Amino acid sequence: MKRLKLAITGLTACSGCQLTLLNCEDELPELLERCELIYFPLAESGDLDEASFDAAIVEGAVSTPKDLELLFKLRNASRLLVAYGTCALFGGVAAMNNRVSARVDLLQSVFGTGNKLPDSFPPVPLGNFVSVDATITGCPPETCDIVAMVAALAAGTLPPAPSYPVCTECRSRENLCLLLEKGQLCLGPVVQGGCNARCPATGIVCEGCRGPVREANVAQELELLLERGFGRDEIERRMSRFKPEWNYGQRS
Amino acid sequence: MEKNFLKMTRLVQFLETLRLFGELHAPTISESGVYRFSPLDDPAELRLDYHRTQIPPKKYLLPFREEILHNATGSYREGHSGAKDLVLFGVHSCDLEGIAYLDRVFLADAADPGYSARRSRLTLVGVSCEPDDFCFCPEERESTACDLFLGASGEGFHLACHSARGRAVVSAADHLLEQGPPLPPPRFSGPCFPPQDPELRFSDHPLWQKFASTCVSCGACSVCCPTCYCFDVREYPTLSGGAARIREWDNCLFVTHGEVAGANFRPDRLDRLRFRFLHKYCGFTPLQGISSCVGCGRCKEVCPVDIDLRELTVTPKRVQP
Amino acid sequence: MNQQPHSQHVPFAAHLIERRDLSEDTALFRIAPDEGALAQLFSFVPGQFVQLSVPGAGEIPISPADLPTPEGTLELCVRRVGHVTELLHELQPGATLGLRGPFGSGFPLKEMAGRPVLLLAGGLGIAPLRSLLMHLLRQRDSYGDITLMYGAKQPRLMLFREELAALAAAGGLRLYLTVDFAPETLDGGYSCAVGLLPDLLKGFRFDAATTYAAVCGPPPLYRCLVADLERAGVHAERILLSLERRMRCGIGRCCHCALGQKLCCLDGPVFRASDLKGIPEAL
Amino acid sequence: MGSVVEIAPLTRLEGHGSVRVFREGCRVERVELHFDDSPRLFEALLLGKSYAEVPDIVCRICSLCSTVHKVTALLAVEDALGVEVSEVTTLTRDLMLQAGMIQDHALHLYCLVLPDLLGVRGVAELAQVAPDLLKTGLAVKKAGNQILETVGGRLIHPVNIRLGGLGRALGKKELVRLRDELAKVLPAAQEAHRLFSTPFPFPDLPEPEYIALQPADNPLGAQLLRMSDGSSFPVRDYRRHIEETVVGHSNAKLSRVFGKHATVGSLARLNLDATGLEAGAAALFAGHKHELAGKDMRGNNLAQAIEMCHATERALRLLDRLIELGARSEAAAEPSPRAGTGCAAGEAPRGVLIHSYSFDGRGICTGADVITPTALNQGALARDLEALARGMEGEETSRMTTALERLIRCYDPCISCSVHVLSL
Ligand SMILES: Cc1cc2nc3c(=O)[nH]c(=O)nc-3n(C[C@H](O)[C@H](O)[C@H](O)COP(=O)(O)OP(=O)(O)OC[C@H]3O[C@@H](n4cnc5c(N)ncnc54)[C@H](O)[C@@H]3O)c2cc1C
Ligand code: SF4
Ligand code: SF4
Ligand code: SF4
Repeated sequence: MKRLKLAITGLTACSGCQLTLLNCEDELPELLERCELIYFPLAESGDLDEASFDAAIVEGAVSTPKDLELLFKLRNASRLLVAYGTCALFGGVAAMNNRVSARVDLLQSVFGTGNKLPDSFPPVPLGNFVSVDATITGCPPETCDIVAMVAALAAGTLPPAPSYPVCTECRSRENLCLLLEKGQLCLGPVVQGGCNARCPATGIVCEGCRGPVREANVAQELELLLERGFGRDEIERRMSRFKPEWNYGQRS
Repeated sequence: MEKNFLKMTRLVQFLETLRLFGELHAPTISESGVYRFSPLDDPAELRLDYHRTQIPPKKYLLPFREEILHNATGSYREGHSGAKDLVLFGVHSCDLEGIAYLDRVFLADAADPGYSARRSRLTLVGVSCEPDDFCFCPEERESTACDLFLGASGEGFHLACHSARGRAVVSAADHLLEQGPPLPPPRFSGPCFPPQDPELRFSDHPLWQKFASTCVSCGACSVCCPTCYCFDVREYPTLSGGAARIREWDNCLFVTHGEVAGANFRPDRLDRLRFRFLHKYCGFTPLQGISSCVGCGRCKEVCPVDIDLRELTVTPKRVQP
Repeated sequence: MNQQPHSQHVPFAAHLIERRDLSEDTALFRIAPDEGALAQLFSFVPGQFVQLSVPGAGEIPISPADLPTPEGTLELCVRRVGHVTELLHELQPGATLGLRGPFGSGFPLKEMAGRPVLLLAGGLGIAPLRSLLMHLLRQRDSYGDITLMYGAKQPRLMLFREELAALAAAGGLRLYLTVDFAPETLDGGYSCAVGLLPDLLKGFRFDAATTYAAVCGPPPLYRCLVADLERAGVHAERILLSLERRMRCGIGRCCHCALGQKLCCLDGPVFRASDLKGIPEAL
Repeated sequence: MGSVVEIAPLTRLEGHGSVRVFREGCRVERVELHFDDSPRLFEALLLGKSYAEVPDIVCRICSLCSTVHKVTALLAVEDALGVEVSEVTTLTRDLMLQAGMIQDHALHLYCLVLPDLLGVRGVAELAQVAPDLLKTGLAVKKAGNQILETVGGRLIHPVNIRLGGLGRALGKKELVRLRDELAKVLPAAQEAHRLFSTPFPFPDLPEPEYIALQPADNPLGAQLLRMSDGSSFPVRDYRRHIEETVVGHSNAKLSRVFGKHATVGSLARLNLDATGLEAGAAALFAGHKHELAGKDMRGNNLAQAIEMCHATERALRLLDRLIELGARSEAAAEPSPRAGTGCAAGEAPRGVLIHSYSFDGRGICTGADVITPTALNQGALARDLEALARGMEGEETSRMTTALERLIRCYDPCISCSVHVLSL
């Protein structure tokens, strides 16, 4: 069997997505057999020069010129580019204030006003700069999703992605509905499922780490939350934790 | 006179007898306060005062997600059905009718292998219930779609057998039973919401618009419905080079439900609500003309925006637009 | 339950013998189903569909483009549109596929016997109609006039052009080809009109009172063709449409393919126009 | 003529970094350490967020240490709001910290350091040359991960540990299963030290100035930072003693403690106070004392191996205690917002971590500081790199770069973390 040539790396991120791959302890030996990890700085020495890949799996948002340079290199060098994780797909936590504060103010509040500031810009998804062929969502993503992705890539295809909200799985695993029964700020109805409703299963609201589900009725969710007494700014703050921009008027 | 009465005080012993017929599952309450069917390790956990479980017993017959086929060597093989002897105790009439409906779908010609394997090893013990505000039941009901039904009565339960397995249970529990007054005939069995006129879905009822704009497509109504069974099938390559085909509950309220290459036959939420109406209350081939609403009240209870499609069947004057 | 493969649920193996490109996105796949599958296919009626599995990608409904051959092969004409079809198009001869079926109802051949048949195909709709055509021509004497009107977007998207021309030349088939857009240069020695299928139909003189019309194409085509045919005098009961829906099981369980209260996989995919009246979402 | 040797990117560690060695002939002029991760500016992002949101957001600083970030953030917020938590909550958080330590040390030792010892590129080759060792390492890691997954509700960025308590109480069955799984890998955790006991043979480095939290046996209640020169100060006063400067070539700021480059991490912890070690680990430490006491960072991998054993033993003890207490579902204490500042410190796998937050009367965050171990270590690391490079003047360049990389892996830096530092 031909081995899949992979690049796995991260841009502006916490490495959680890449670590998720290393957390597939049971599958790792088999995975290493199927794939050649040509570029995977987190776990492998080696460099990018002259290499070409069947797929590049990229975690993180783009927020520095170096990120961008690496991203372009990977795009040029690989047949498929996979946006891996919420940061890569929507900007993620680092982007949460993109719409409400200027980058330079944020930088100065951390690095001080007198100092030379790092060369960086507001974090944005990979898709803002290059074409993305496949996506894995989640902060961090589920281990089964990355295994399925690698297996599919090795088979010459992509894994079919289901598209239902967190509520679907949440109800199916017989969690208490925190929105209905407890009046909590749960984003389940508008967020892409696939995590088996991890958070509501522990009694904690869905914070929306997997980004919007395909036909999110955002306007109705907003209404539901307003009805339950949450302020508009609080709701927007919570919604933008992983994805700064939402269309609050969207109904389908 | 028959020995057909079980005193409440003997219930625990009766449950032990049921264990002879398989792993015993019954209504319990979870830590967070959700009623569900779960293994009954300790009879003290039994909650016969429940109104409805969040997920109906269909989860035992059609798991949320199931590997139906796998392909290791180039050819497909049936997945493992996971069938084992199971006794489901304390099922209400509505849920029994729900299973009866699913049986008509999945045990019909070319019976579904997984479903039928699990179904054939399932013993159903029904119990009578007290309807609450969410229930759609028009009158008290006693379903016969089970092996054995326990009708609450005074200090205990009347036992009514509806199958050979039910009779086997009763004879195994013979020493626990006593003679009771003769059983009244079952009052009413079957789905409870009458079939509707399919044309109603094209009515200019204002509720259609309202429902379509408020529905969040969370899927809860259908996930929790005892007779919803739409499924999606997806196939995933495995690392070893084979493939696994999984079947997962699908939902007619999702935009993907009617999508084909280049078109969507139900592009708007309104179209999909109509579809749901049609399937629930009018039925599809080969169950056309049969309503599948068994009156359990789950969809109404779990909907975050209070959609109740049955309201559409009330004359428009009487509902607030 | 027995662990034996059950014909309706477990695909039989089928091997890809040959693939031939018909256009940039459509190819003809000749497959050799194994014995179990062939035994099932024995009963195949044109218009029925099979569930084709591409291991690792999934299963899709496909209407065979020909009757099973005596040597035990089957031809499928498949357009590359998405997940499963992409991978199928990557496969090399020798690859193992999976096959279930045939499922659904085919064309009412018995009823059509002795009658003129008008086949109207748009685009990829030629696939199911080709198997019907092959059947009609093989039993040529049992039917009346046979006419095929086939419209494609452009000449290079016209599938089976040479083959259809040869069949027409051999007699027994009246062939009308049309394209939506003006051809670049037309090679081949037969004429090809520029215009839409309904335009062709307008000038066509036939015995509307007895003719059976078999139609397959993209949804918008159905709407105008059915009206035109009815206007020309073909009774809706004799207008046969092959419909396409999303299907997951092929045997009436997954519920995706419903149109009105009917299921495309059980009641169809071939429907009479008369059966679809009152089902606005059907066409 | 001057030349520059560049090692970029630094591999087998978290984040983006590079090293440049400036040479004049074979003489090493200076060494620059670059941490290139884009600052994600968490301290600024947290301003204006509600107290309840802080821990959920801030754990995303780093995935390797998300558990300890979350726990420390919870402690700091609870400190600010005056929230007391139950014994079960404390035990559970402690358990999470140990599990985080197990999985992180196992990952670093078996997947990132072991390739150096065996002379291979990384995990992939490791799977070929030493599949059994890799499997052992993965098994240890998995046992830690299972705890994080089950107890935390998610392996990375755990959700079940929350302000005031826990989301879902753990069932006895689950706890017993976790304990059994963990007990299975105890022997491997006890043996690991053998693999990492000889430091690589390159010139000695300057003697480090260790710093760690005290008391060592109470990871959730540590109040004091102690240094190897004997000085100490309360965590609360960290601002007065830790100073930071922005260096032009790195996106991380450089920290000094009492004007010195401090070293934090496993070796620092063991050197400063080994009394908190569990029995098995204590015995290992006693056996290896000569290799660890007062030694430079090359001993850190060995110290990590001993700590991995300690964390396993401690986690087993905590699990036993939790099983004994029985599953108790208790409502999390609901904090009520009030104005104030809270501060907490924890020992991350890589060393001391400090979180500090201020809130206004509505519970809205008005100030946030995070000091991470890698930020603290950065100065010492740069210093050691330079010393190492100097000590190897005249040696083959590739030998030198290899040694530099290995030294960096001894520090086990986490670069995403390093760019989060005290605001000035
Ligand atoms: C009875 C019948 C006969 C058919 N005969 C042929 C044929 O002879 N030749 C041919 O090329 N195609 C035929 N089709 C269409 C073919 O089934 C679809 O093109 C195919 O399923 C697309 O699958 P995919 O995985 O490649 O695309 P996907 O990636 O799944 O889908 C692309 C789009 O197609 C939709 N889709 C998914 N499943 C189906 C489905 N079963 N039918 C239609 N769209 C679907 C998806 O929702 C998506 O919008 C037939 C369909 C039916 C129902
Ligand atoms: S998506 Fe989450 S886990 Fe992944 S890199 Fe971003 S912050 Fe980390
Ligand atoms: S708890 Fe949240 S995710 Fe679960 S059903 Fe309720 S709203 Fe949906
Ligand atoms: S429940 Fe929500 S926040 Fe939790 S893992 Fe799923 S998508 Fe993410």
